[in-house]
Amino acid sequence: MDNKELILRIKELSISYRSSGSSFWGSKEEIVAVNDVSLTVRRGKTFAIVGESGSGKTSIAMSILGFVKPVSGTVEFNGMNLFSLEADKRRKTMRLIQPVFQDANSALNPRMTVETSLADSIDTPDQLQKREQTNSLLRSVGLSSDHMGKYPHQLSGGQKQRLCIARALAPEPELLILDEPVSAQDLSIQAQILSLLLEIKKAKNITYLLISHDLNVVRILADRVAVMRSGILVEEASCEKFFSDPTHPYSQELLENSGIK
Amino acid sequence: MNAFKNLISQLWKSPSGRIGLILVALFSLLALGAPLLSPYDPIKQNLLLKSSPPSISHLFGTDLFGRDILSRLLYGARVSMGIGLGSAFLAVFLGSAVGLSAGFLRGGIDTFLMRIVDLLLGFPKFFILLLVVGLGSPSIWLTATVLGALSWMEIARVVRGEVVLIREMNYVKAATALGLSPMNIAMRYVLPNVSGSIIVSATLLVGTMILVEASLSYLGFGVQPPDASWGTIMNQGRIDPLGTWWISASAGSAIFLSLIGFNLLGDSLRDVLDPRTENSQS
Amino acid sequence: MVRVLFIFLFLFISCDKNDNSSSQRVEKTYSEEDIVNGGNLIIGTTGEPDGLNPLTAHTKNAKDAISLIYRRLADLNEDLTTFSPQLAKSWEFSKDSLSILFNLRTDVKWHDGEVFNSEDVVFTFNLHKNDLLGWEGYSFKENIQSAVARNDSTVIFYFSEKSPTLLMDAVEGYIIPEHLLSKIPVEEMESSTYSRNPIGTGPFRLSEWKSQQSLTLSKFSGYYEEGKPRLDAIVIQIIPDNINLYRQVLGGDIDFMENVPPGDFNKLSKQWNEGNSNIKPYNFLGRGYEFIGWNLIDPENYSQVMEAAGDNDPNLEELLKPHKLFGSWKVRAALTMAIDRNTIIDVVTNGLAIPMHGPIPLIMWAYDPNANSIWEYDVEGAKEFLGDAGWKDTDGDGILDKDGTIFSFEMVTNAGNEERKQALTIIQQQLLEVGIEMTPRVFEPALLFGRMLPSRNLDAALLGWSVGLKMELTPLFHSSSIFIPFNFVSYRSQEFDDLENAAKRETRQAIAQKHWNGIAKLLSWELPYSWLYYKTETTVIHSRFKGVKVDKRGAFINMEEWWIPFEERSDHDMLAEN
Amino acid sequence: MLAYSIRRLITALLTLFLGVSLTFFVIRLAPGDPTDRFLTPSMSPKVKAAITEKLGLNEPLPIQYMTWVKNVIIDFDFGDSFANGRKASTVIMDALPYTLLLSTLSLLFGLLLGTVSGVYSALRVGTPVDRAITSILMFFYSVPSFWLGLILLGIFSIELNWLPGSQITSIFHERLSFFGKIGDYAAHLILPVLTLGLTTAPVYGRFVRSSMVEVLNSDFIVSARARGLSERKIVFNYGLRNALLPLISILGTSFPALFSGAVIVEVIYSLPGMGRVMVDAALGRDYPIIMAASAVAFVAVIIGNFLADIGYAVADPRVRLGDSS
Repeated sequence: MDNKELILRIKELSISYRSSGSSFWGSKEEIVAVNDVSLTVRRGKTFAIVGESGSGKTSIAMSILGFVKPVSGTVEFNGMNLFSLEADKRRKTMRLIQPVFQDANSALNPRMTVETSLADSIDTPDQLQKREQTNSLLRSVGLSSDHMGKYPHQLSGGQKQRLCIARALAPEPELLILDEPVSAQDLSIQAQILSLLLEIKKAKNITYLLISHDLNVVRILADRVAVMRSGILVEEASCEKFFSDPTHPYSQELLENSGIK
Repeated sequence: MNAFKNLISQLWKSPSGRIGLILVALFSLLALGAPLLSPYDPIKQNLLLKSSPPSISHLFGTDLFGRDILSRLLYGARVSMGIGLGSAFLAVFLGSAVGLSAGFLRGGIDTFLMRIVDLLLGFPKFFILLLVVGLGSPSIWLTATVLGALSWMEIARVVRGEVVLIREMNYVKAATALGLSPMNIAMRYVLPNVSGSIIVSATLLVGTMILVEASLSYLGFGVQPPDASWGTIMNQGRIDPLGTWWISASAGSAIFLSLIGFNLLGDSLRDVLDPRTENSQS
Repeated sequence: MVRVLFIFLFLFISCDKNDNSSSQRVEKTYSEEDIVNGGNLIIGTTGEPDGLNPLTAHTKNAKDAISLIYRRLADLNEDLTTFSPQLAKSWEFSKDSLSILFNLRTDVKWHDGEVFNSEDVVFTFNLHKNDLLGWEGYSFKENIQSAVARNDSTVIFYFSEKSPTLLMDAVEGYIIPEHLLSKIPVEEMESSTYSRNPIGTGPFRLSEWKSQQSLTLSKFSGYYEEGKPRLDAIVIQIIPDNINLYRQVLGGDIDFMENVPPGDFNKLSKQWNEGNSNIKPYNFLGRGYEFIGWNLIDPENYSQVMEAAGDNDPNLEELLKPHKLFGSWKVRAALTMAIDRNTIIDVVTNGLAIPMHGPIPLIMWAYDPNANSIWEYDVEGAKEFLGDAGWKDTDGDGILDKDGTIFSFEMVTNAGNEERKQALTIIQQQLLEVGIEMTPRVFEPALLFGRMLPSRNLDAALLGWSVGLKMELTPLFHSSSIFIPFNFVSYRSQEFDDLENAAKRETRQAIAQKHWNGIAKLLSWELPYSWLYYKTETTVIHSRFKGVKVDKRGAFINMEEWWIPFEERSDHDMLAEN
Repeated sequence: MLAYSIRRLITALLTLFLGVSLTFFVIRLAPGDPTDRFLTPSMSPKVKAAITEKLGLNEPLPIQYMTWVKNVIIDFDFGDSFANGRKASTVIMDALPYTLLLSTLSLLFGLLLGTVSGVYSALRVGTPVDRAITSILMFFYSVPSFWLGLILLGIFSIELNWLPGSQITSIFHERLSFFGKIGDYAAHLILPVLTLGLTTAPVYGRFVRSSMVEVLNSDFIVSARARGLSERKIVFNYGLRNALLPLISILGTSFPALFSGAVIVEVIYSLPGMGRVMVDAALGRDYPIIMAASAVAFVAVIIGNFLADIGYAVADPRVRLGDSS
């Protein structure tokens, strides 16, 4: 695989947390969330990480985004080690990786209107251009300019998630990290959002890193699937292979529980 | 402005919010309009009328020099409320700055700042105030500054607590991922979301500050003539508490009513702006 | 608070009175045979004594209690010039008037049973002269070279030069016990536990001291005067709040109180005269007077000169510039005329004070009301003088101006003295009537006396001095005092210096009087101060006490002679002795 | 637990040291000179210099500070009062018991009143009774303690003459029986404790009410009700326990406030406690007393916080479990 085709490479990543524990006096213990995980994501594809909650999948996403410092290992994006970039370069690079969170409520600043939220994510001093881009972004996620002056609490759940996606698209990212992007929504909304995501991917050729415990969602979006359990990567396979012939017993168990197989 | 109207109308719904709003607005208007509303010059003496009890011409009576107590209280409102607002403003400014820095930057800075806050919280504040305000001839500015400088710690704690929570919110993460500068994030994403708590604390603090200033002045440590706060006027009534009961009665009522006003308003604001009931925010 | 601040009103140590207790009620008279011993006196006071060692105590509360516990060699009489024997039976001057020989009593015991003798007197004198101790009566002893015990009952004091006050200087100060204090180093005198366990030779001994609450002084059965003291005990009850204290006097819990608020005192006097009260009021000339000091020199110039030249520069005085406002005599005279003393007295003291016009305290022998130049309240006169000095209201704003500057200044006083604050407020109004803008400023005493007066950093100050028993104006006006805080107005006049030097050395009273009159005339004309009023004391004592003597020396002068008839005894007199 | 306690103790000592040191410099750098109080017009500069030297005020400030620290640590000697030469520690020890007595009684009274009214109010949320109690609490929360003190003093002491309005004992104290003496103390303390207690009670009352309301609405209370437990048991065993727990932590932090409240109340009622000592010392620039008094105030605050932590640990079973693990 050459560098062009490869957008993200995670090497021997380990993450641990210090729990403050439930003990008032007690000493702090270390909890290993991710243990020596390596994986690669190809440009233009959707890579899904599945697993139960606590399996470490979100920790991987957070460490790519830089919110969690790993104990060891590296994350390379477009061939650059994200952890060793200079501040300025890093800021530019990081704009190419955008997250979409599960809970749109907490992902939107309650004190900002739709317009400000979006405008904040567009990096241009030209106000006119900003306005135009904001408008087109809104349209691209199926919202209208009527929503511009609204505050998040005046929007429906689906609209909020659309706004989050629009915001993530604003810096024209190459990689979107979708952390349970639809699991907070109703079924009908889920379908809408998923088709929106598929549309966007097709239109803009963006790579998705999907974090999910919902295999139905994974089946719709993903090209490759990695299974995590207790911080360890237990299986990695193409989507077809995974759903038709999972090798690891844990993967089989997952599939059975989800009712897909 | 719309948000402001909204807030007022929400406050107006509860009786305590209404009373608080009315009292605070009333006292603010009285203070601002003192020159228009005062029936007499607050420093004009009329020794023929010295220490006269309330009457039609002097509703709240006169003091030892025949000065009209009502007019003095109106002008005193400027001093008392000025010190209350000024010191609360300073405390809110310092407290928010420290709380925001500590909560947002975390790490060593957080530990360091909060240690200082703990240390200062342990200060026997009133005693230090006695000592420091007693130093010079305490002007309004000195009193307000010292009061503010000794009262920001609780606000810092509240703000830090909130900031630590808000920092973990996904919209802050999203903003970080967008590459916004930390300053931008702190001021536009974090600060506005703690403003509710800050406003509540500030409102309650104004009342507390008015009370502390009055206590100091009552003990003779507060602002000195020619300035007169409510506490100073009250202190004047102390010379002959029974013979000139109307002085401490009216000054005491002024302090008490303004405190009720700020406390009720603060409580109601808390109910309206409670960050835990997010959707009620404007 | 007022009490603590009182400490800061430095006053000379003196005494006096005027026997005009405002009583018109006819009281029963008693003869020697009626006198019975027993009973107690409850004194109410706002402050706790700062220790009962006469060498280190400073507050009035302490001095009052000390006067009951200790004795001197001789005690000043009401005329403030002659003395009555106390520990000394008699005394003789040497022919050259440079020494006095005291014959001491031999029947005096200390409260712990030790016998008093001449060693105690010499020991006391040596401590008085000790710089390290900083005894506040030090100046009395400056003219004394030594005190020598000839034997157990004879002491001779030797002086450096002749003076009319030799006896006064020699007997000033209470005699303290050599056998208890000789082992205490001077530096530790103040902190020594002796201050709380005093042993004296007076009629009462300290039997209990509860901090911030009360002191009990019990009858000393070994007191040298037969049959005295007549009371069993004096309890000094500490109630820091004057109003609270007064309420307890009315309620009968307290028998004796000083500094009753003037309004209340007048009410009480009325009730007493009508026969409706058994609390007897005493109104007499006290020891304090109030004045405004005008800074005669320019404060800014002063600090510059001091910085440049240092205070050892011999030409310093020549470098000083007069104050922009008060350097002018016309202005000072105008200001004095613009102030209506009677109104101030009326409002501030409810009439319980006497207008004052010159530097000599009203209780002193040297006081002659006709010697002063009197500036009566005269608004027109004031305006005229100000006009003469060039101050006119050219812009019609009601405030005078001259060469573009308006007549505006600050008058300062110390915090904690309600009367002064009130007086300032009234003076502000009175000055406004002649077109002068005065801003009253109140400063913490420590700041005012510690920084502002020494650095002359002020325009005018409304203060009060307390009067000492010696005729003495050197610290206030003599040119030798120009750099000490007491002469904070920086007054200097050769004429004054000559007159005072002569007055203080003159042994013939009539001639001395002439010099003092000259001083009164000079100062009341030149007006470094505008004297305001002389305060009268407002003391009340329960009428069951007989034999009470109150005069310009105060109300503590003969408590050992107070007694209570059986039929008038109250609850207080049943207090268990302890 | 031991390690934690030691850590807490070290932090507390450090806080104490820093706080007191800061006070030292603030006070010394303030204008005003304690020797001024000894001034008499006839005093020679030589005498003033002697006094300054005697008091150690001629040394440079850092030296004075070192001396002070040394004396305090080695001999526990805070120096002698400038005002009366008594040992500062003695002056404080004479006054402290009365302040502690006043603060403790007021705290207990305020706590009792606050808890009872808070709980009572919480059980009747939304009713007129609740509103009445809430209003009364707001009334006392807002009334300045010095004003309340003056009013109580005026009514019960001056007008009605039912209770003494100053000092801690009456003149006849010594000849009273043991119980008479206690009664005498009580009579003198009623008004001060009432004043301080009434203005403190709302702080606890409001707190207890809101935490009780929260607890009563929580799932475990609802399920307890569903199981048909008696209301009494629910309120006292379930509700109160959980509602009062957080109160312990605010008790510790309310100590400084109580201390400053006591200052004003002591001044109004002429009580012989720390309030008067502090006010007098502040006015008279009595450094040794100021320093000793602020050390005591700091210690009180630190002990208050420490006790709150311990109390919290003792009261909360989760904390205890954590301890044993």
